[in-house]
Amino acid sequence: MDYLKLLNNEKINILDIQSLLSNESCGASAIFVGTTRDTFEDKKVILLEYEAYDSMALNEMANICSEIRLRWPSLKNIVIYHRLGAVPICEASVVIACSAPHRQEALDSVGYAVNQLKSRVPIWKKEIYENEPIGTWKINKE
Amino acid sequence: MDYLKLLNNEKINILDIQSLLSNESCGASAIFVGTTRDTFEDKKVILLEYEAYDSMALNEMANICSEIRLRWPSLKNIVIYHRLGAVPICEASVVIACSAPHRQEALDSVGYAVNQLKSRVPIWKKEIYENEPIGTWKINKE
Amino acid sequence: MSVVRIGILFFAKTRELAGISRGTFTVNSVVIGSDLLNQLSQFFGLNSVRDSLMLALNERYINLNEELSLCEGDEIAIIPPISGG
Amino acid sequence: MSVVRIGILFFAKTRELAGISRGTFTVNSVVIGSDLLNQLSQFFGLNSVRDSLMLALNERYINLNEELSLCEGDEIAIIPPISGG
Repeated sequence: MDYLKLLNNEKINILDIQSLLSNESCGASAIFVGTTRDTFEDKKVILLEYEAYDSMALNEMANICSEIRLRWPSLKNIVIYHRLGAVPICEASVVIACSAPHRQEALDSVGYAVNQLKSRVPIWKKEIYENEPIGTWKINKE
Repeated sequence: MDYLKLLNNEKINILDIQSLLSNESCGASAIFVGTTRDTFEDKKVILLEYEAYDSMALNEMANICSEIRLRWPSLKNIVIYHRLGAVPICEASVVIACSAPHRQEALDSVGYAVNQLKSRVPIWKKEIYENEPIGTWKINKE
Repeated sequence: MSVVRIGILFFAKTRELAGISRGTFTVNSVVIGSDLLNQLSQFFGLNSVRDSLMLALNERYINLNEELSLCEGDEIAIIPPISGG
Repeated sequence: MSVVRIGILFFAKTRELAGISRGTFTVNSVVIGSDLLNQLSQFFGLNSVRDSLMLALNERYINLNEELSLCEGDEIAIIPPISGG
Protein backbone atom coordinates (compact mmCIF):
# COMPACT_ATOMS: atom_id res chain seq x y z
CA MET A 1 0.00 0.00 0.00
CA ASP A 2 1.01 3.61 -0.58
CA TYR A 3 0.18 6.10 2.15
CA LEU A 4 0.51 9.71 0.99
CA LYS A 5 -0.49 12.72 2.99
CA LEU A 6 -0.05 16.46 3.31
CA LEU A 7 -0.59 17.47 6.93
CA ASN A 8 -1.72 20.98 7.77
CA ASN A 9 -0.32 22.25 11.04
CA GLU A 10 -0.31 18.76 12.47
CA LYS A 11 2.70 16.85 13.76
CA ILE A 12 3.93 13.77 11.90
CA ASN A 13 3.61 10.83 14.28
CA ILE A 14 6.38 8.31 13.74
CA LEU A 15 4.46 5.60 15.59
CA ASP A 16 1.66 5.86 13.01
CA ILE A 17 4.24 5.53 10.27
CA GLN A 18 5.81 2.49 11.85
CA SER A 19 2.44 0.77 12.08
CA LEU A 20 1.62 1.60 8.45
CA LEU A 21 4.92 0.01 7.39
CA SER A 22 4.46 -3.12 9.40
CA ASN A 23 3.93 -6.30 7.41
CA GLU A 24 4.44 -9.87 8.49
CA SER A 25 6.51 -10.72 5.45
CA CYS A 26 8.83 -7.75 5.86
CA GLY A 27 12.18 -7.93 7.53
CA ALA A 28 13.19 -4.32 7.03
CA SER A 29 11.89 -0.79 7.18
CA ALA A 30 13.84 2.31 6.32
CA ILE A 31 12.59 5.68 7.46
CA PHE A 32 13.91 9.08 6.44
CA VAL A 33 12.91 12.01 8.62
CA GLY A 34 13.62 15.54 7.41
CA THR A 35 13.65 18.03 10.26
CA THR A 36 13.77 21.80 10.31
CA ARG A 37 17.11 23.30 11.23
CA ASP A 38 17.77 26.31 13.42
CA THR A 39 20.42 27.98 11.30
CA PHE A 40 21.21 28.80 7.70
CA GLU A 41 24.63 30.27 6.92
CA ASP A 42 24.99 31.61 10.47
CA LYS A 43 21.54 33.19 10.42
CA LYS A 44 19.14 32.07 13.10
CA VAL A 45 15.92 30.67 11.70
CA ILE A 46 12.97 31.68 13.86
CA LEU A 47 10.12 30.36 11.72
CA LEU A 48 9.66 28.00 8.81
CA GLU A 49 6.64 27.66 6.60
CA TYR A 50 5.74 25.26 3.85
CA GLU A 51 3.16 25.62 1.14
CA ALA A 52 2.24 23.17 -1.62
CA TYR A 53 0.34 22.83 -4.83
CA ASP A 54 -1.60 20.18 -2.96
CA SER A 55 -3.28 18.20 -5.71
CA MET A 56 -0.21 18.08 -7.93
CA ALA A 57 2.07 17.34 -4.97
CA LEU A 58 -0.03 14.27 -4.11
CA ASN A 59 0.06 13.21 -7.78
CA GLU A 60 3.82 13.51 -7.93
CA MET A 61 4.15 11.59 -4.67
CA ALA A 62 2.01 8.82 -6.21
CA ASN A 63 4.22 8.87 -9.32
CA ILE A 64 7.31 8.46 -7.16
CA CYS A 65 5.68 5.44 -5.50
CA SER A 66 4.95 3.86 -8.88
CA GLU A 67 8.50 4.44 -10.02
CA ILE A 68 10.15 2.97 -6.95
CA ARG A 69 7.82 -0.04 -7.08
CA LEU A 70 9.01 -0.64 -10.64
CA ARG A 71 12.65 -0.43 -9.57
CA TRP A 72 12.22 -2.40 -6.33
CA PRO A 73 9.29 -4.75 -6.95
CA SER A 74 9.57 -6.42 -3.56
CA LEU A 75 8.57 -3.25 -1.67
CA LYS A 76 5.55 -3.69 0.55
CA ASN A 77 4.37 -0.43 2.07
CA ILE A 78 5.43 3.11 1.25
CA VAL A 79 4.67 6.16 3.36
CA ILE A 80 5.29 9.74 2.24
CA TYR A 81 4.00 12.41 4.62
CA HIS A 82 4.84 16.10 4.25
CA ARG A 83 3.82 18.77 6.68
CA LEU A 84 2.57 22.18 5.50
CA GLY A 85 2.17 25.51 7.25
CA ALA A 86 4.44 26.55 10.11
CA VAL A 87 6.83 23.86 11.30
CA PRO A 88 8.66 24.54 14.58
CA ILE A 89 12.44 24.07 14.67
CA CYS A 90 13.52 20.45 15.23
CA GLU A 91 10.19 18.97 14.21
CA ALA A 92 9.76 16.69 11.21
CA SER A 93 8.71 18.37 7.97
CA VAL A 94 8.77 15.18 5.91
CA VAL A 95 8.88 11.44 6.44
CA ILE A 96 9.57 8.96 3.66
CA ALA A 97 9.55 5.28 4.58
CA CYS A 98 9.46 1.89 2.90
CA SER A 99 9.16 -1.67 4.11
CA ALA A 100 10.56 -4.65 2.21
CA PRO A 101 11.55 -8.26 2.82
CA HIS A 102 15.24 -7.31 2.83
CA ARG A 103 17.18 -4.31 3.96
CA GLN A 104 18.82 -3.20 0.76
CA GLU A 105 15.58 -2.52 -1.12
CA ALA A 106 14.18 -0.63 1.86
CA LEU A 107 17.26 1.58 2.27
CA ASP A 108 17.85 2.19 -1.43
CA SER A 109 14.25 2.97 -2.27
CA VAL A 110 13.96 5.49 0.55
CA GLY A 111 17.14 7.26 -0.56
CA TYR A 112 15.87 7.41 -4.12
CA ALA A 113 12.43 8.63 -3.07
CA VAL A 114 13.91 11.42 -0.94
CA ASN A 115 15.90 12.70 -3.92
CA GLN A 116 12.86 12.50 -6.17
CA LEU A 117 10.65 14.32 -3.69
CA LYS A 118 13.18 17.12 -3.35
CA SER A 119 13.48 17.54 -7.10
CA ARG A 120 9.88 17.35 -8.33
CA VAL A 121 7.13 17.51 -5.71
CA PRO A 122 5.75 21.08 -5.81
CA ILE A 123 6.28 22.15 -2.22
CA TRP A 124 7.98 25.35 -1.10
CA LYS A 125 9.68 26.38 2.10
CA LYS A 126 10.08 29.90 3.42
CA GLU A 127 12.56 30.63 6.17
CA ILE A 128 12.23 33.66 8.40
CA TYR A 129 15.46 34.78 10.09
CA GLU A 130 16.05 36.72 13.25
CA ASN A 131 16.39 40.46 12.53
CA GLU A 132 15.14 40.07 8.96
CA PRO A 133 11.47 40.90 8.56
CA ILE A 134 11.15 39.43 5.05
CA GLY A 135 11.42 35.69 4.66
CA THR A 136 13.44 33.83 2.04
CA TRP A 137 12.00 31.18 -0.27
CA LYS A 138 14.50 28.35 -0.30
CA ILE A 139 15.67 26.39 -3.34
CA ASN A 140 16.62 22.70 -3.16
CA LYS A 141 20.08 22.09 -4.53
CA GLU A 142 20.49 19.31 -7.05
CA MET B 1 26.36 11.13 21.09
CA ASP B 2 26.27 7.38 20.61
CA TYR B 3 23.40 5.50 22.20
CA LEU B 4 23.97 1.74 22.30
CA LYS B 5 21.75 -0.76 24.02
CA LEU B 6 20.86 -4.43 24.23
CA LEU B 7 17.28 -4.76 25.41
CA ASN B 8 16.17 -7.91 27.18
CA ASN B 9 12.58 -8.82 26.47
CA GLU B 10 11.65 -5.19 26.10
CA LYS B 11 10.18 -3.50 23.04
CA ILE B 12 12.21 -0.96 21.09
CA ASN B 13 10.34 2.34 21.26
CA ILE B 14 10.77 4.34 18.08
CA LEU B 15 9.63 7.55 19.78
CA ASP B 16 12.56 7.28 22.19
CA ILE B 17 14.88 6.80 19.24
CA GLN B 18 13.51 9.82 17.44
CA SER B 19 14.06 11.99 20.50
CA LEU B 20 17.62 10.71 20.93
CA LEU B 21 18.34 11.64 17.31
CA SER B 22 16.90 15.09 17.53
CA ASN B 23 19.37 17.93 17.28
CA GLU B 24 18.73 21.54 16.35
CA SER B 25 21.49 21.59 13.77
CA CYS B 26 20.31 18.44 12.03
CA GLY B 27 18.16 18.42 8.96
CA ALA B 28 17.98 14.68 8.49
CA SER B 29 17.55 11.44 10.34
CA ALA B 30 17.66 7.99 8.80
CA ILE B 31 16.27 5.05 10.72
CA PHE B 32 16.58 1.39 9.83
CA VAL B 33 14.22 -1.00 11.58
CA GLY B 34 14.80 -4.75 11.29
CA THR B 35 11.66 -6.72 12.04
CA THR B 36 11.09 -10.41 12.55
CA ARG B 37 9.43 -12.21 9.65
CA ASP B 38 6.78 -14.87 9.80
CA THR B 39 8.21 -17.22 7.18
CA PHE B 40 11.49 -18.69 6.03
CA GLU B 41 11.50 -20.73 2.83
CA ASP B 42 7.79 -21.54 3.18
CA LYS B 43 8.18 -22.63 6.79
CA LYS B 44 6.08 -20.77 9.31
CA VAL B 45 8.17 -19.17 12.05
CA ILE B 46 6.39 -19.41 15.39
CA LEU B 47 9.11 -18.07 17.67
CA LEU B 48 12.33 -16.16 17.35
CA GLU B 49 15.03 -15.77 19.93
CA TYR B 50 18.20 -13.73 20.05
CA GLU B 51 21.23 -14.16 22.25
CA ALA B 52 24.39 -12.09 22.39
CA TYR B 53 27.89 -12.00 23.75
CA ASP B 54 26.73 -8.86 25.48
CA SER B 55 29.96 -7.12 26.42
CA MET B 56 31.66 -7.79 23.10
CA ALA B 57 28.50 -6.89 21.16
CA LEU B 58 28.42 -3.49 22.84
CA ASN B 59 32.15 -3.05 22.10
CA GLU B 60 31.64 -3.88 18.44
CA MET B 61 28.68 -1.51 18.26
CA ALA B 62 30.90 1.23 19.69
CA ASN B 63 33.59 0.38 17.12
CA ILE B 64 31.04 0.72 14.33
CA CYS B 65 30.08 4.15 15.67
CA SER B 66 33.73 5.25 15.68
CA GLU B 67 34.20 4.02 12.13
CA ILE B 68 31.12 5.73 10.71
CA ARG B 69 32.05 8.97 12.48
CA LEU B 70 35.43 8.81 10.74
CA ARG B 71 33.76 8.27 7.36
CA TRP B 72 30.93 10.78 7.90
CA PRO B 73 32.35 13.39 10.31
CA SER B 74 29.21 15.54 10.25
CA LEU B 75 27.08 12.87 11.97
CA LYS B 76 25.44 14.08 15.17
CA ASN B 77 23.69 11.28 17.05
CA ILE B 78 23.85 7.55 16.45
CA VAL B 79 21.48 5.02 17.98
CA ILE B 80 21.98 1.24 17.80
CA TYR B 81 19.49 -0.81 19.81
CA HIS B 82 19.22 -4.58 19.53
CA ARG B 83 16.64 -6.67 21.28
CA LEU B 84 17.52 -10.02 22.89
CA GLY B 85 15.42 -12.95 24.05
CA ALA B 86 12.13 -13.82 22.39
CA VAL B 87 10.94 -11.31 19.80
CA PRO B 88 7.34 -11.72 18.57
CA ILE B 89 6.72 -11.77 14.81
CA CYS B 90 6.49 -8.31 13.24
CA GLU B 91 8.24 -6.55 16.12
CA ALA B 92 11.55 -4.72 15.77
CA SER B 93 14.64 -6.74 16.62
CA VAL B 94 17.08 -3.96 15.75
CA VAL B 95 17.06 -0.23 15.13
CA ILE B 96 20.01 1.65 13.70
CA ALA B 97 19.63 5.39 13.26
CA CYS B 98 21.76 8.46 12.56
CA SER B 99 21.11 12.18 12.45
CA ALA B 100 23.15 14.60 10.35
CA PRO B 101 22.89 18.08 8.88
CA HIS B 102 22.18 16.65 5.42
CA ARG B 103 20.34 13.63 4.16
CA GLN B 104 23.08 11.80 2.30
CA GLU B 105 25.32 11.28 5.33
CA ALA B 106 22.37 10.10 7.40
CA LEU B 107 21.18 7.58 4.80
CA ASP B 108 24.62 6.32 3.80
CA SER B 109 25.90 5.91 7.35
CA VAL B 110 22.84 3.95 8.41
CA GLY B 111 23.17 1.60 5.44
CA TYR B 112 26.83 1.06 6.22
CA ALA B 113 26.19 0.49 9.92
CA VAL B 114 23.49 -2.10 9.20
CA ASN B 115 25.90 -4.09 7.05
CA GLN B 116 28.62 -3.83 9.68
CA LEU B 117 26.29 -4.92 12.47
CA LYS B 118 25.17 -7.95 10.50
CA SER B 119 28.74 -8.99 9.77
CA ARG B 120 30.54 -8.52 13.07
CA VAL B 121 28.39 -7.87 16.15
CA PRO B 122 28.23 -11.20 18.05
CA ILE B 123 24.47 -11.73 18.19
CA TRP B 124 22.67 -14.93 17.18
CA LYS B 125 19.12 -15.65 16.13
CA LYS B 126 17.30 -18.93 16.48
CA GLU B 127 14.10 -19.54 14.56
CA ILE B 128 11.58 -22.12 15.67
CA TYR B 129 9.26 -23.38 12.93
CA GLU B 130 5.80 -24.86 13.12
CA ASN B 131 5.94 -28.67 13.29
CA GLU B 132 9.69 -28.68 13.95
CA PRO B 133 10.57 -29.05 17.61
CA ILE B 134 14.25 -28.15 17.20
CA GLY B 135 15.09 -24.58 16.29
CA THR B 136 17.57 -23.45 13.66
CA TRP B 137 20.42 -21.05 14.31
CA LYS B 138 20.44 -18.61 11.41
CA ILE B 139 23.49 -17.32 9.53
CA ASN B 140 23.67 -13.83 8.03
CA LYS B 141 24.53 -13.91 4.37
CA GLU B 142 27.27 -11.63 3.17
CA MET C 1 -6.45 29.71 -34.46
CA SER C 2 -8.78 29.94 -31.49
CA VAL C 3 -8.24 31.81 -28.27
CA VAL C 4 -8.92 30.22 -24.87
CA ARG C 5 -9.21 31.43 -21.34
CA ILE C 6 -7.11 29.41 -18.88
CA GLY C 7 -6.69 29.49 -15.12
CA ILE C 8 -3.30 30.41 -13.65
CA LEU C 9 -2.04 29.31 -10.22
CA PHE C 10 0.75 31.06 -8.32
CA PHE C 11 2.83 29.71 -5.47
CA ALA C 12 5.53 30.88 -3.08
CA LYS C 13 7.73 33.62 -4.58
CA THR C 14 5.61 34.04 -7.70
CA ARG C 15 2.44 34.30 -5.60
CA GLU C 16 4.07 37.14 -3.69
CA LEU C 17 5.30 38.87 -6.86
CA ALA C 18 1.96 38.53 -8.66
CA GLY C 19 0.06 39.48 -5.53
CA ILE C 20 -2.54 36.78 -6.22
CA SER C 21 -2.76 33.03 -5.90
CA ARG C 22 -5.11 32.51 -8.85
CA GLY C 23 -5.79 34.45 -12.02
CA THR C 24 -7.06 33.94 -15.54
CA PHE C 25 -5.30 34.56 -18.82
CA THR C 26 -6.39 34.59 -22.43
CA VAL C 27 -4.03 33.05 -24.95
CA ASN C 28 -3.93 31.30 -28.33
CA SER C 29 -4.95 27.69 -27.88
CA VAL C 30 -1.77 26.49 -29.65
CA VAL C 31 1.36 27.94 -28.12
CA ILE C 32 4.95 26.94 -27.37
CA GLY C 33 5.54 26.50 -23.62
CA SER C 34 8.31 29.09 -23.43
CA ASP C 35 6.16 31.66 -25.27
CA LEU C 36 3.35 31.10 -22.81
CA LEU C 37 5.78 31.53 -19.92
CA ASN C 38 7.06 34.78 -21.44
CA GLN C 39 3.54 36.17 -21.81
CA LEU C 40 2.61 35.15 -18.26
CA SER C 41 5.81 36.61 -16.79
CA GLN C 42 5.20 39.89 -18.61
CA PHE C 43 1.55 40.12 -17.63
CA PHE C 44 1.88 39.07 -13.97
CA GLY C 45 5.16 40.85 -13.16
CA LEU C 46 7.40 37.81 -12.95
CA ASN C 47 10.16 38.91 -15.32
CA SER C 48 12.74 39.09 -12.54
CA VAL C 49 12.45 35.36 -11.89
CA ARG C 50 11.27 34.17 -15.31
CA ASP C 51 14.32 32.00 -16.03
CA SER C 52 13.86 29.95 -12.86
CA LEU C 53 10.22 29.05 -13.56
CA MET C 54 8.61 25.84 -14.74
CA LEU C 55 5.02 25.34 -15.84
CA ALA C 56 2.55 22.60 -15.08
CA LEU C 57 -0.54 22.01 -17.19
CA ASN C 58 -3.36 20.33 -15.30
CA GLU C 59 -0.94 19.11 -12.63
CA ARG C 60 1.76 17.77 -14.95
CA TYR C 61 5.08 19.40 -15.68
CA ILE C 62 5.44 20.49 -19.29
CA ASN C 63 8.51 20.71 -21.46
CA LEU C 64 8.87 24.41 -22.31
CA ASN C 65 10.15 23.57 -25.80
CA GLU C 66 6.98 21.78 -26.77
CA GLU C 67 3.84 23.07 -28.38
CA LEU C 68 0.79 23.02 -26.15
CA SER C 69 -2.82 22.61 -27.22
CA LEU C 70 -4.80 24.38 -24.57
CA CYS C 71 -8.50 24.01 -23.90
CA GLU C 72 -10.85 26.48 -22.30
CA GLY C 73 -10.57 26.06 -18.53
CA ASP C 74 -7.17 24.36 -18.51
CA GLU C 75 -5.11 25.12 -15.46
CA ILE C 76 -1.53 26.32 -15.74
CA ALA C 77 0.53 26.42 -12.56
CA ILE C 78 3.63 28.58 -12.40
CA ILE C 79 6.20 26.57 -10.48
CA PRO C 80 9.11 28.46 -8.93
CA PRO C 81 12.13 26.44 -7.74
CA ILE C 82 10.85 23.94 -5.22
CA SER C 83 12.14 23.41 -1.70
CA GLY C 84 10.12 20.60 -0.21
CA GLY C 85 11.63 18.02 2.09
CA MET D 1 56.98 -22.61 27.33
CA SER D 2 54.45 -22.06 30.06
CA VAL D 3 50.96 -23.40 30.30
CA VAL D 4 47.96 -21.21 31.18
CA ARG D 5 44.37 -21.79 32.14
CA ILE D 6 41.92 -19.70 30.13
CA GLY D 7 38.17 -19.22 30.25
CA ILE D 8 36.06 -20.35 27.28
CA LEU D 9 32.66 -18.89 26.35
CA PHE D 10 30.13 -20.68 24.16
CA PHE D 11 27.18 -19.19 22.31
CA ALA D 12 24.25 -20.31 20.19
CA LYS D 13 24.98 -23.53 18.26
CA THR D 14 28.33 -24.16 19.98
CA ARG D 15 26.74 -23.63 23.39
CA GLU D 16 24.22 -26.33 22.51
CA LEU D 17 26.89 -28.69 21.14
CA ALA D 18 29.22 -28.22 24.11
CA GLY D 19 26.34 -28.37 26.54
CA ILE D 20 27.78 -25.50 28.57
CA SER D 21 28.05 -21.74 28.24
CA ARG D 22 31.38 -21.40 30.05
CA GLY D 23 34.31 -23.69 30.57
CA THR D 24 38.02 -23.59 31.24
CA PHE D 25 40.87 -24.96 29.18
CA THR D 26 44.56 -25.43 29.75
CA VAL D 27 46.85 -24.64 26.85
CA ASN D 28 50.37 -23.52 25.98
CA SER D 29 50.61 -19.76 26.47
CA VAL D 30 52.01 -19.30 22.97
CA VAL D 31 49.80 -20.87 20.33
CA ILE D 32 48.61 -20.25 16.76
CA GLY D 33 44.91 -19.31 16.65
CA SER D 34 43.94 -22.19 14.39
CA ASP D 35 45.74 -24.71 16.62
CA LEU D 36 43.85 -23.39 19.62
CA LEU D 37 40.58 -23.68 17.71
CA ASN D 38 41.41 -27.28 16.76
CA GLN D 39 42.14 -28.22 20.37
CA LEU D 40 38.96 -26.52 21.61
CA SER D 41 36.82 -28.16 18.91
CA GLN D 42 38.23 -31.56 19.79
CA PHE D 43 37.83 -31.12 23.50
CA PHE D 44 34.35 -29.58 23.53
CA GLY D 45 32.79 -31.64 20.73
CA LEU D 46 32.63 -28.91 18.08
CA ASN D 47 34.36 -30.74 15.22
CA SER D 48 31.18 -30.83 13.11
CA VAL D 49 31.12 -27.00 12.92
CA ARG D 50 34.82 -26.25 13.40
CA ASP D 51 35.32 -24.64 9.98
CA SER D 52 32.59 -22.07 10.55
CA LEU D 53 33.98 -20.81 13.86
CA MET D 54 35.83 -17.67 14.78
CA LEU D 55 37.55 -16.86 18.06
CA ALA D 56 37.59 -13.72 20.14
CA LEU D 57 40.23 -13.06 22.77
CA ASN D 58 39.07 -10.74 25.54
CA GLU D 59 36.24 -9.45 23.34
CA ARG D 60 38.26 -8.89 20.18
CA TYR D 61 38.21 -11.04 17.08
CA ILE D 62 41.53 -12.73 16.41
CA ASN D 63 43.14 -13.71 13.16
CA LEU D 64 43.39 -17.51 13.25
CA ASN D 65 46.72 -17.41 11.38
CA GLU D 66 48.42 -15.40 14.06
CA GLU D 67 50.33 -16.50 17.11
CA LEU D 68 48.65 -15.70 20.40
CA SER D 69 50.34 -14.97 23.70
CA LEU D 70 47.83 -16.03 26.30
CA CYS D 71 47.81 -15.05 29.94
CA GLU D 72 46.28 -16.88 32.85
CA GLY D 73 42.61 -15.92 33.04
CA ASP D 74 42.28 -14.70 29.45
CA GLU D 75 38.85 -15.21 27.98
CA ILE D 76 38.40 -16.93 24.63
CA ALA D 77 34.92 -16.78 23.06
CA ILE D 78 33.99 -19.30 20.39
CA ILE D 79 31.97 -17.37 17.82
CA PRO D 80 29.72 -19.37 15.50
CA PRO D 81 28.34 -17.61 12.38
CA ILE D 82 26.43 -14.58 13.58
CA SER D 83 22.85 -13.69 12.72
CA GLY D 84 22.10 -10.41 14.45
CA GLY D 85 19.96 -7.73 12.86
